[in-house]
Amino acid sequence: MSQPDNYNFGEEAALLKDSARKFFADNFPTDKLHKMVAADHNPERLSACAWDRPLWQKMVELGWTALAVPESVGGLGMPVVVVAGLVEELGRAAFPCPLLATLNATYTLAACGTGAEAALTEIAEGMTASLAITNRQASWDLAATDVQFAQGTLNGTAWFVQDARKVDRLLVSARIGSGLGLYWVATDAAGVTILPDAIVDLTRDQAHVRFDNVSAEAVTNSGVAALQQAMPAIWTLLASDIVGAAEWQLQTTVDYVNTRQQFDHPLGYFQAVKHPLVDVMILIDQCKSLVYNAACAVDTQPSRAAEFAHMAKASASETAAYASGRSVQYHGGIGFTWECFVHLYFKRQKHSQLLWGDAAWHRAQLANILIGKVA
Amino acid sequence: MSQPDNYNFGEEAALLKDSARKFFADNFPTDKLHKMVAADHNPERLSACAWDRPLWQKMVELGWTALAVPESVGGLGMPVVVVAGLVEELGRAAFPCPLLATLNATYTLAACGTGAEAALTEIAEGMTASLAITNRQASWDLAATDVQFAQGTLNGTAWFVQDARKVDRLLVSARIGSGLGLYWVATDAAGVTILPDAIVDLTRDQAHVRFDNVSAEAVTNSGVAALQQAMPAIWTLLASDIVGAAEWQLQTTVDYVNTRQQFDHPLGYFQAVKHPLVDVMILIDQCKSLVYNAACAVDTQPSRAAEFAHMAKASASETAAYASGRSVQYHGGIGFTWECFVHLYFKRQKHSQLLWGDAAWHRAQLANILIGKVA
Amino acid sequence: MSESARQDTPEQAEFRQYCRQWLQHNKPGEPPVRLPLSPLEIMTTEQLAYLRAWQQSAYDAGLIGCDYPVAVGGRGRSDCQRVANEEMIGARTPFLPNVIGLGMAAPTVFYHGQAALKERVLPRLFSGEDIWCQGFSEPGAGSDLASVQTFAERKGDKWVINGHKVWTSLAHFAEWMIILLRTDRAHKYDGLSYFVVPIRAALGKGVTVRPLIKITGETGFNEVIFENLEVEDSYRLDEVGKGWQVAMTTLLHERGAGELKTPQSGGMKSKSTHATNTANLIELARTTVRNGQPASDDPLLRDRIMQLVIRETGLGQNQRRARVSALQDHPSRLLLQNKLLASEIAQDTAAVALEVEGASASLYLGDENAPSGGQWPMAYMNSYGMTIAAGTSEVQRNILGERVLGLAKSK
Amino acid sequence: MSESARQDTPEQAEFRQYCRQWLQHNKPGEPPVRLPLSPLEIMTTEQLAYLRAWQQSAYDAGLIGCDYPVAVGGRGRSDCQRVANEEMIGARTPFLPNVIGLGMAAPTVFYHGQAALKERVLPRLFSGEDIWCQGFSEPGAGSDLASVQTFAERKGDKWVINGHKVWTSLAHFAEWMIILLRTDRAHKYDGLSYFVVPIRAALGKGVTVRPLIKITGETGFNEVIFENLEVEDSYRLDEVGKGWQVAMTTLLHERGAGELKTPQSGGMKSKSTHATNTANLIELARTTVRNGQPASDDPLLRDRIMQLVIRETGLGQNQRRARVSALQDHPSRLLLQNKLLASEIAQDTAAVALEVEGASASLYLGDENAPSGGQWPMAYMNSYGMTIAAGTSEVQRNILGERVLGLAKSK
Repeated sequence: MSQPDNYNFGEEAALLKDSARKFFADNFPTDKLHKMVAADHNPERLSACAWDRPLWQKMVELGWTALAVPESVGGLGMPVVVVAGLVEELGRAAFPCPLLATLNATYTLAACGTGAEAALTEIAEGMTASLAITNRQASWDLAATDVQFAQGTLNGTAWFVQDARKVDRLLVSARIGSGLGLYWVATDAAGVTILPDAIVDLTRDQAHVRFDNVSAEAVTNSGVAALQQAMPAIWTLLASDIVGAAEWQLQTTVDYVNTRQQFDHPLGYFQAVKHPLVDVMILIDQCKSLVYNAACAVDTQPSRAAEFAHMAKASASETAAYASGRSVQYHGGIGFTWECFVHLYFKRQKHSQLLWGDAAWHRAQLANILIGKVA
Repeated sequence: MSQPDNYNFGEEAALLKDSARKFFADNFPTDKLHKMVAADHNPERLSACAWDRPLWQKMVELGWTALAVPESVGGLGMPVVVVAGLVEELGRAAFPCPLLATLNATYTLAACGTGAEAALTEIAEGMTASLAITNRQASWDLAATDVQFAQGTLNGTAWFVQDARKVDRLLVSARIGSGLGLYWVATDAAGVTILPDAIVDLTRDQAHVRFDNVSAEAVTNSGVAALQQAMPAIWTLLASDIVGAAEWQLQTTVDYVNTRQQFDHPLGYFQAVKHPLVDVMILIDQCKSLVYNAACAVDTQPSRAAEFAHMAKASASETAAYASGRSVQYHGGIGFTWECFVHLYFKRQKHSQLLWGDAAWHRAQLANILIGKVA
Repeated sequence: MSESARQDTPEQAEFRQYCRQWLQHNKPGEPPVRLPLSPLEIMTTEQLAYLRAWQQSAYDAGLIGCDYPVAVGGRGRSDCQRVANEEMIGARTPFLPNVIGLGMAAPTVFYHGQAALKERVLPRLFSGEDIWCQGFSEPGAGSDLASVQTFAERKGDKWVINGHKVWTSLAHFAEWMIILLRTDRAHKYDGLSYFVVPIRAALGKGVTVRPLIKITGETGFNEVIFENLEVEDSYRLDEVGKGWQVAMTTLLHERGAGELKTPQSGGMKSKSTHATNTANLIELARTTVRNGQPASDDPLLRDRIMQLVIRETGLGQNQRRARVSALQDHPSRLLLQNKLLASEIAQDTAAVALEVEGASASLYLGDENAPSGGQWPMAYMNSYGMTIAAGTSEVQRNILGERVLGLAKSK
Repeated sequence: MSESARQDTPEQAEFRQYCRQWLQHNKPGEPPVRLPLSPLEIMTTEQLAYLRAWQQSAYDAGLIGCDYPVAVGGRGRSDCQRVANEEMIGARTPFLPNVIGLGMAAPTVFYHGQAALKERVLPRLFSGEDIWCQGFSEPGAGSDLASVQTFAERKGDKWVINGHKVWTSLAHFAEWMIILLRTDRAHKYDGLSYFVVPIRAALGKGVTVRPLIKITGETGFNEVIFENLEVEDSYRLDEVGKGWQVAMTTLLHERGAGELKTPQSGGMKSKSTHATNTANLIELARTTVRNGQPASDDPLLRDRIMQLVIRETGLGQNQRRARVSALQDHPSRLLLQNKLLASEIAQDTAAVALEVEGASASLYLGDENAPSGGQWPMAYMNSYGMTIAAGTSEVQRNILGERVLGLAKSK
């Protein structure tokens, strides 16, 4: 089955994307972001979790957290291309909030069948959530977890939980016998301890979460299958966030090199600056095209969703690395200072680059699909 | 054991290198090379074998083929650093001749012990030779061969034999039982059929050689050990040839972009041309430094010879590819024509790049040494 | 039913049906000769005859130039060439030989030529009876196109042309040449004028065509020398001194960014043709044994091949996204990348293929043992033609940096 | 016995013996505090005190500045600093804190300062009693150093300085600053003059030092603002208007290409310091489990790590070959590559380390679970300081292309 030429990116999608861009531009310009998250520069600082909760509430009221929730359980049931457009703008603003985390949980729950309806309803009503499915080694093998489920309780630790301190719920993966179950747990439930990580990225928080005899019920006992179905959307949306952030990096750097004069010319006059910035643009466009292709595949061509999503995230990880490096390099001395905004995106992108699989990992998965696994 | 700071590259070595450069500059300028090897442009041409045999005889009389032959058997017993200097100049001239082939055979024979003395004596007396040790797949596993030895005769085919039509002798590897033997065979011996390959490179010839009941005696029956000992020198010398050729490519391209005017400036004014040419220079210097380090290791630090030679050839293969691409690109339209000289080096370098292991293969071997084999 | 079909206007839908039916019965059979990789590499008259016959029949059937007015040999349809192209390519037809005529000369003559000229030359251009070539580059004018020196001197209502053009593909078969000439040495850009020149008629009488040999050993390019060639003023396109603006129309359509969609067919499988793409690269890796294992099992090669697959797919998706305005910040940002990306992806694809082949990459067309018949080393060498011709990759990056990103002009 | 030792002159041989013995008994013990990665990152007075004590004792023993004449605090030896450096580094001593003083200020003052000035400032510079900093860059003068605007106006036998310098490492500890000033606005290069300025004495009285925070969160750099600071004319180096030439002496020695060898010690192992090199990268890969296997088993990572090993080894061999004239075509071709290569290799090494760490690369210094204590992400960020400061990589490539390859000057 082939995809619609226009990705089904119609009126509605364009409208939402534009209004989101306007929303962040009006309410959360970068200087505000910097003031909020860059207060403490001490390199040995513990993790902070600074974010604009009232503004986030506005986003919830706009229904952005319910976009991906099926209509059957009170959500808006929007296609992934629409959501990708919103997330691209989120990335452009580098806005600290649990939107991606909640969307990731939503797509996973949506793949869990009837057992997830209660949880999805909570999200439709404005609850936020994050996936707690990664082990200490951050293996991207979906069956890997350091949490066990037995006698109705969860025990163990989930690592690299994104925006853990901003969310109400966790969707936890745990070994149950030889299988993998997914569990819906409140972050304030008895036995749940959130241990914040001190991370480089100032626009997100991250934690490892300990579970001590946390009583829970399985949303599904076929966790791997559910995650497999959800990951293409999850990879694609992170790639979309990266694209938006990279576009910010490109435009900000272009503006700087057009004003900054050296040797009687703006820096942008010099091909040593001009051509690499063109290569940044080329990477961004490649990635953006692959993002909407992947999103559209999730919506209309599930048989190829994983293939295209691997392309999107592999491309995004390369884009994040290159765009970040060039943005600091071409800002020169000023770009190396804390007061300049570029490091906020530099750090967010480095975080995104390595999250949910780096470029090489996604290409290896892609090769398994296109060439076949190595015997 | 550590190496001498100056690689033992002394007076004598410098003198030989300079005289070699002068020899080629005086006797075989590039236009002469082009006239000799580029006569037939038909892409479906069969392999030619055009070379200046009289000039080669002069080189033999100068003793260059005997440089690496041990003094004990009438050679000059020069260290590899000295030979590397000569070969760098050979590469700079892209001179078609069996010097590298003969040196490769020499180093292999020198690792064979007493059984090789007769053969080495022939080389000391001016005979030329080439290795016939590669199988159809061009596996670089030294034990791989498509030739068998049984009842005193060789049968099978050796592939990718370099300059086969220019040499008097072949050093053939053949399976004998579970081992590998090396055999010294005259190219005009009964049962030896040289089947020329139609190759891209105009400055070398290459053939596969069929052996039908060719009677031969083993120079050694520990062929793998002998080849293992010889390969570091062989890899290093090919890398040195590449360095010389790359320096020709760099200087020729620099001269062109300094004269060619576009947009009211010489091309070299533009950083899009200037900076990549600097990167070519950087690769050449990296490679050249690694070549003399490897050569010196073969001479004085055998325990690390393989390690450093892998570095040299890996670096050389990258240098060959990049320098070649830039030399054609920055010559623009004219560089894309047969009449322009750059394609002669472009093709020689592509050949050298993939011969005796490409960059990735050498890095994989290097990793096995520095990190250890993967269990 | 394809998505584009689903979005057809009534006219397009009806026309699509017609194209399909016609192609079912009229698609030509296997070529009697080895076809070149592209029209620009046509070397023999046999090749040309076969391809020309195809273009003629497709034109007669109304599949070529159908969006042009009837008066100039078109069919006066609206946005139907796209449909014809989709159907011809879908039917895996041979490509059209008169590629420069259809893609560059036709729209330029149409927008800038006098009525009489259009009516005279365009029908035979569409039908393929007249092959066209392009006279832009000169030994001294490559990236800096506006520095052309070939001069046209006015003599009454005629012009006398003297000079030297290079890289003129198909000139050895061409009746006509579109040519950028200097008519005023005092002004660089405003001193240029644009003509069409009947070169075949003038061979030996003021026009000499000499083949240029590529580094691959192939011919196909030419240099064309003009010595006191007289042409009529009616062959001039647009006003004297407006040559640069006319050339922009040519380049715009060459880039596929012009108003008029270029007629395109192709896709015919032929064992002798060999496209430089990742599908063929993967096939090569599968069938190559390298250091004892299938090259397609080598993790490093798998990674590099996937990098190329991603770039290739990204380029295709760029072209798709270029049609969705809501997903673009700048109108020509994607289109202007096409040539640069296509040529560099092809170059890198061929380079990886040579590494897959290893030592066997030394074997060329004439060698019976050469993998893929030696096509990959040839493709690698030819890729430099792509990164050099029609605006080097360096010039392309300038254009993108200046026109799209708005960075200060380098020169 | 090392090869360099084998080539010692008698004086060097005797001096080498002396250094060895002295170091055996006087090499300082483990530092009481966490040492920074380089002198430029000294943040606390405790760190400074420990390092300063080491420099003082090494100076008193005659291991620092020993090639300078006795009159200016040296020992009048010939080419013995190289020997002392080899022995100090061989003995794994701490590094010397007064790095800008020793490497840049000392040779510049020595070649361009008046006798009285040299005799006054150099001994305390060598001993480390006076820390020096450098005032070259300004907000408006980065790559284009000659565009400095900080102005010195003549007032009798004094100069009055106003302006703003940035990236002045160690300024918060420094007694003295070498400074490039504009004394004539009409001429870009010839309008510059070079001074030494006693900034510590003037703190609060015309000089303000403010810390700059790096993207890593570390301090160490400063900005220095001058408001009507008066300095004596005797602090001027060389003639008025010759500042650019004097600055070249500074930069030449910074690059290690100067006459006088810079005193260097270092190599002391300290768990808290962490060098950005491939040895540490390989160690990291060995100890990191990634997608279920040791990262050092991953063929792609092995390949990328080997690429870095080759570049790192190549750089080392460049420096070795730079001393063998027969193996060079151009005197400064290798030396001029050092800074560019070292900074880019460090950057790429750190980047690969982050990929080895995977998601754990998100963990920073303050996180108890961070691999290598979070040093790799910090090293990666700091690497941009290296590719930007002291001539960006872009400027370095210009210099190499123009001075070594002889390509036309970009500007």
